[in-house]
Amino acid sequence: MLSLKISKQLGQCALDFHCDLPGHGVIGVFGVSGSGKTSLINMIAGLITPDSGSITFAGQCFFDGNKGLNLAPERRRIGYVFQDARLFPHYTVQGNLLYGCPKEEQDKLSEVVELLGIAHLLSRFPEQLSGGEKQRVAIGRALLTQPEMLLMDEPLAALDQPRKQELLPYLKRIAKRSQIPILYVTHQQQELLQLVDELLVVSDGQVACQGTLEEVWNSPAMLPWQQAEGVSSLLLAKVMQQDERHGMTPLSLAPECHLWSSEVSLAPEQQVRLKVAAKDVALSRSKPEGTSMRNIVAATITDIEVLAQQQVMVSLNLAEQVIKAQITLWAQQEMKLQVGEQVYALIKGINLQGVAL
Amino acid sequence: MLSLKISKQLGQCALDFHCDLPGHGVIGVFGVSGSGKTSLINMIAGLITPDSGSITFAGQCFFDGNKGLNLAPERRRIGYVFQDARLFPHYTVQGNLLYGCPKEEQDKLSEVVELLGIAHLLSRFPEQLSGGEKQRVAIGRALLTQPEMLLMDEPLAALDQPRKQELLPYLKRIAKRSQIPILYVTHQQQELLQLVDELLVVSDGQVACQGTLEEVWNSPAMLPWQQAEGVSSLLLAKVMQQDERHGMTPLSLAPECHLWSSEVSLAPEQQVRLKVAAKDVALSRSKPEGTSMRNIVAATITDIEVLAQQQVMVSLNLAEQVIKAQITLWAQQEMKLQVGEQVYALIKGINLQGVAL
Amino acid sequence: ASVKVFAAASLSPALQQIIERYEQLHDDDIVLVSGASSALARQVSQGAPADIYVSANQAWMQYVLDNTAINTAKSQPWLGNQLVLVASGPQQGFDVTSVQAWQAALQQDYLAMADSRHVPAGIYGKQALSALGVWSELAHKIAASNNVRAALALVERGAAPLAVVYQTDAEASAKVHTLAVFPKDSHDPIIYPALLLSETRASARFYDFLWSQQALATLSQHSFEVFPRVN
Amino acid sequence: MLTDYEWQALALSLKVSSVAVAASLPVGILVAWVLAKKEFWGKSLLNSVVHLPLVLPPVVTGYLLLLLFSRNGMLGQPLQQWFGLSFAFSWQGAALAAAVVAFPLMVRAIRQAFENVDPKLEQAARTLGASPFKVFYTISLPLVYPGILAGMVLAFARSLGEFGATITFVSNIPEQTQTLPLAMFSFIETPGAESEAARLCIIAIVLSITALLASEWLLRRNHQERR
Amino acid sequence: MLTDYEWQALALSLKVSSVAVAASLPVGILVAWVLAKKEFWGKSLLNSVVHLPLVLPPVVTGYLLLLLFSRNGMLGQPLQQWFGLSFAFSWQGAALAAAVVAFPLMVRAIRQAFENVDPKLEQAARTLGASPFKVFYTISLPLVYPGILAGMVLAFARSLGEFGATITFVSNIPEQTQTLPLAMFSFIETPGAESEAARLCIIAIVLSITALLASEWLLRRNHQERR
Ligand SMILES: Nc1ncnc2c1ncn2[C@@H]1O[C@H](COP(=O)(O)OP(=O)(O)OP(=O)(O)O)[C@@H](O)[C@H]1O
Ligand SMILES: Nc1ncnc2c1ncn2[C@@H]1O[C@H](COP(=O)(O)OP(=O)(O)OP(=O)(O)O)[C@@H](O)[C@H]1O
Ligand code: MOO
Ligand SMILES: [Mg+2]
Ligand SMILES: [Mg+2]
Repeated sequence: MLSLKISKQLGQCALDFHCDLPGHGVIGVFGVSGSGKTSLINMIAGLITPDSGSITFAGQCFFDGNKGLNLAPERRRIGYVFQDARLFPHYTVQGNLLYGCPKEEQDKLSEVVELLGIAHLLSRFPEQLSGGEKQRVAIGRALLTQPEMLLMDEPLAALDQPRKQELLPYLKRIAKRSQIPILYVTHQQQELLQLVDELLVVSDGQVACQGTLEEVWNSPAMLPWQQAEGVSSLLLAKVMQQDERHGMTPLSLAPECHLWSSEVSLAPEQQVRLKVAAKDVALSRSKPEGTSMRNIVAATITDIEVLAQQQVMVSLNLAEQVIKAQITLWAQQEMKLQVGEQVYALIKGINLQGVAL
Repeated sequence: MLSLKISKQLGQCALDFHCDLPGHGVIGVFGVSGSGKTSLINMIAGLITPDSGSITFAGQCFFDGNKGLNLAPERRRIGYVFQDARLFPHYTVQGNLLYGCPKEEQDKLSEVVELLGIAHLLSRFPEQLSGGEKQRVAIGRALLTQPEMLLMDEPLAALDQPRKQELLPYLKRIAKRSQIPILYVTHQQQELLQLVDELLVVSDGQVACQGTLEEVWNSPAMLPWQQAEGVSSLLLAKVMQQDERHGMTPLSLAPECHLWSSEVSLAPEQQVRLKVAAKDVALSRSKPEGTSMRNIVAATITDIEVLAQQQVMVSLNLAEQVIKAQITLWAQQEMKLQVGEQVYALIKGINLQGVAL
Repeated sequence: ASVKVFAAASLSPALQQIIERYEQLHDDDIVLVSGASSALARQVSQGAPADIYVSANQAWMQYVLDNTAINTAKSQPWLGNQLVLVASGPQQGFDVTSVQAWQAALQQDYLAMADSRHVPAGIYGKQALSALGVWSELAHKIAASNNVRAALALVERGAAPLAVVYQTDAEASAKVHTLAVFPKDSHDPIIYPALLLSETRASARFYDFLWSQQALATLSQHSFEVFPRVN
Repeated sequence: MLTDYEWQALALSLKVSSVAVAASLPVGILVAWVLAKKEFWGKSLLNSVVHLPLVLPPVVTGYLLLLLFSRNGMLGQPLQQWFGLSFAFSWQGAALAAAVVAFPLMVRAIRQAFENVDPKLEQAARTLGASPFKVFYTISLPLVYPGILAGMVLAFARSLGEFGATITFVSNIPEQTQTLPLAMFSFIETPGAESEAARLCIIAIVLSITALLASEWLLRRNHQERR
Repeated sequence: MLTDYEWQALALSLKVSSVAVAASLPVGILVAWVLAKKEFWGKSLLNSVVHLPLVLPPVVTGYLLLLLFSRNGMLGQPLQQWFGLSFAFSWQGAALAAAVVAFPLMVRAIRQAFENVDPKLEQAARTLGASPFKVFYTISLPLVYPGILAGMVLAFARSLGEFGATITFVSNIPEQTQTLPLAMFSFIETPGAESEAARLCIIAIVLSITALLASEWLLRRNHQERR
């Protein structure tokens, strides 16, 4: 458990964080640029000293303004992965990896090297690495210090799209295997979906919202992003047995209610997270026949909200989860949709990609 | 007209460009990282000297290896916007803007300042600007030299998503008003769609493909990106009169064949470009009734290609243009789709955003 | 054994020859340290490992005697010298007592001389010029050097037309000509006292050698006047 | 507070050092720029020559200056004839000696600053239509300002302390060439004048510390101006 | 090729300069680090004190050294009594004089290098569990290696040329304290010995150019190693 109760004045910007974070899992820290994410984790790491308050982690006090206690960064047992890899240019990859690694733990090297796929790089110097490779080494270096918490400050932000794709699986692997809590700073929805369990939204130097990803997703704190990238719903589902004939996988929202996904790599019985873009959901009064759409499910309208640009957001109750459909005002008027009515939601199976938890 | 016929050895990488580019409009230069895009425009700008060959622009010879001719960068009358804005830290914004501006043209300052919305920044120093503001100043600075060609090397790449969105309209404005050719380097599809007329795909230091954006879009040269970001079709359409009742805009592909778009800002009679993601197109044997989908158009199947992961790509002829639908193998088998048959393509109006040319 | 001789700069060519001679005859290793008498005096007083000190005037010798607990009797006058005026080119009949002559010779230029505040050659020079009644006219025309050799170099290089140096220096340099010899009574007698500082046998042996026949021959070659050994 | 004598030496030292720095600055900037930005045959040689006055004992430097610039010297004669310039026994000569001795320090500081100027900015200026010369004086030069300032202060300090080359080249003439160090030296060597020497020493120290602090202040102001 | 006399002076100069550089290096690194990375009351003062030997005429520096380290001096007496160390009139003294005079140059070069070390790397090392001390010697120090090298060469060159402080502090004793510059001086002062002086001058120049070139080569090698 990480308890924060800290305030700090940074130039014009007043930071004031009060929150308790779980002692396990991946905790996303999300917020616009300049909201104080980096400052927050720098205070946790001990690289910035708060003006007052306290930081306690797993029973150990890192900082206490009243007692004048301030543990040095190197004694907090925290691994920190920076946005810029910050590899030491005068050490080889292996030297970097082992920099903070206690002698007796050096046999873990091969494990981490394999986990991150950097065996072939060990004797190179950082100058000879691509951005993605550098970042992998930086992650390995932090892991090898046997930290009790991992802080990652937008570890993918400096990479271009292909490199991001290349690195994400490694992060997922680490998130899954990790025994220690990971604070993961990002402002990419994609990364949140794939990695995060708990989410902390930071805004103007304060905690704007905190909770599980699904809880926070639909909260007002996320509105700015929903507007920018398009509204979406997050559904939790369980993977069922793949259909052998056509290779699609049913994801069960409730008994007797499932959606077909074209994602094939999911193991049965797994919990998955489904992000459904509101623009990908069409509605129909009658059940259409002979279409290519694989998901035609009955749902109840719980809310209709008129948006700008002649558009309408329809919220539906689908097996007790919320799913949103963004349609034109014209369609809504023509179909005479009303709250409480039952309609069919149409979703192309191809647009449904489950993310394993 | 810009005629290139140059080769250059850069370390391990051999560059060899042969092409003629139009003397107007926005010419996209597209390619993976390391393919030689920056090197290409550096050679045009005169910042790198080719090993051999020639560069001729609008009748003027910039470089001729045989004649030993090599025009200095400052005499090529070329505006160059770099990925990193490269503002001069010791000049104010105004000083930066006027740096390369001939005395007699300084009255253009207010025009450019207004175009880029940087009037309130004039007396600041670059250190006090955000990334997006910096880049706008850099663009203004290049414009004010009264160049005869504009080179832009990923002008948005260093910005985060919100800043990108903020800057794109300015670029569009410049592209539209510009009397001079613009070479625009990017590896973002989004930017291509919005800005580019002609496209040059660069791969391994060579021109892999050249033509109008629509021509090149479906060519094999684009395959790597289509795979990464999802296959899509590009349609050319003409804007028709907006429907007053529901505010949607019909985009005409041919007489009697139009698609409804929820984009409202388009002026009638304008040519627009429509990017339709194959995943957003559903197919139906019969014409569905009472659905929220606004676009239900008859089209003829011209090709069916089975993809990996139990998916199928169906190409359709829609008023002599190609539109692609990506559906599940399961749906294709159940619907027994065959080449030559007529089906209905279903597209949510909300997913159709026309980009004005 | 090794003997360190701290001696005024103006002595160095002559002493070098004497040392070479001596080393042919004895096993001792003589190390010559030459510099301005003033600088050497200061060093010796601060404990420099000198076995013998030779000053170009009595004043700096006294300074050393005052600052070390050495018996005054260990110091003896050794050599005498003369003060001369040199120029870079041959000229004739320079009247050192005539202000006009000085002005004509110097014009806008300077008279090179060792620093009259501390360097013996400069101290003698100032005395001589004062006695001849031209100091007040020349005081602001003096280019002061660190030692007498540097003043000589200025004339050798043509930087200054005239310099006040020792006769021995004038004769050692092929590039200067002696214009005039200052009257002996215009300044304190130029006496180089030699001081035996250490008790070692080798030091005493070389100290004695300074008055030897071989040494005297060399010294007179260099135009030094030699005072007889007192004890 | 200060005696006439001290004022004289102080004023002279200031004049000599300032002129030395001011006169050598353009050459220093040029040489530093060439060393930082150009590749040419003999660059190592030029670099070594620039460093020579650092390595050579100042007395030797002064002696070489004397050989070159005295009335019969290789350079002294033509300079005297054609420009009426005479360095011998004048404060100009002291300034020349100071400039030569301080030159390597000045060049090193400025060179380092030039090496840190981002060539990308210079490239950008070229694409904006600036000739190499305009790039130099509108971009490179203002950006090395801190380095130039550092070089100037260093050279000024070194000039203030210059002794060996000065006394050898232009001798010790009150009001003309007797700068603070030369006056100090005379006093040190004169028995009983230690306190005068100490006073001069303190003046020299105060002066150079002032120069150091002034340069730090200028640098800070330059930096703040841009935020 | 070289006479005994020249060998002696050369060997002595090398010994004195090397020892001066080697002995002052640890202090130089420490002072440079403090000046570059720490903020404290009196920092400007420390900086000024470090620069003093640059500003003071070497002769005065030598004189002050003599006052402090002579047999009766404030430091000379206890050093002699307790450690049997005697600087006055010995080659150790020459090394001390050279070290003091070259110190500001060494510190400046190293300080600048420390200022250029990215504090982000040092922070990263802290988060990897390194104590400030470990950070210093595993990260900061190796990264300022080029600056240290530059500082060493500069100090070495300055030591090779050191004259005023040496002759004042330890006199000009052949085989003991007569380094190349002092030997050169003696010859210059001897009428007719110009050619000997010139030979020594050339030896000094060759020596220091060799040092400069060697440092450039070392730097280049260090840089290439990492690619
Ligand atoms: N040393 C400082 N002095 C003054 N202001 C600072 C300092 N460090 C940070 N700030 C300000 O504090 C605020 C929070 O900065 P912080 O770097 O924590 O934001 P962030 O959320 O990490 O942003 P980004 O997404 O851009 O990394 C910003 O407004 C920033 O300008
Ligand atoms: N100075 C150089 N020396 C050696 N190789 C170079 C040099 N400059 C570029 N290269 C190589 O030339 C190739 C093309 O580089 P270039 O910068 O033109 O690519 P790019 O297409 O602009 O890439 P990006 O999208 O990353 O900007 C790369 O493989 C690069 O490593
Ligand atoms: O020989 Mo001296 O001590 O320069 O007058
Ligand atoms: Mg941040
Ligand atoms: Mg590029």
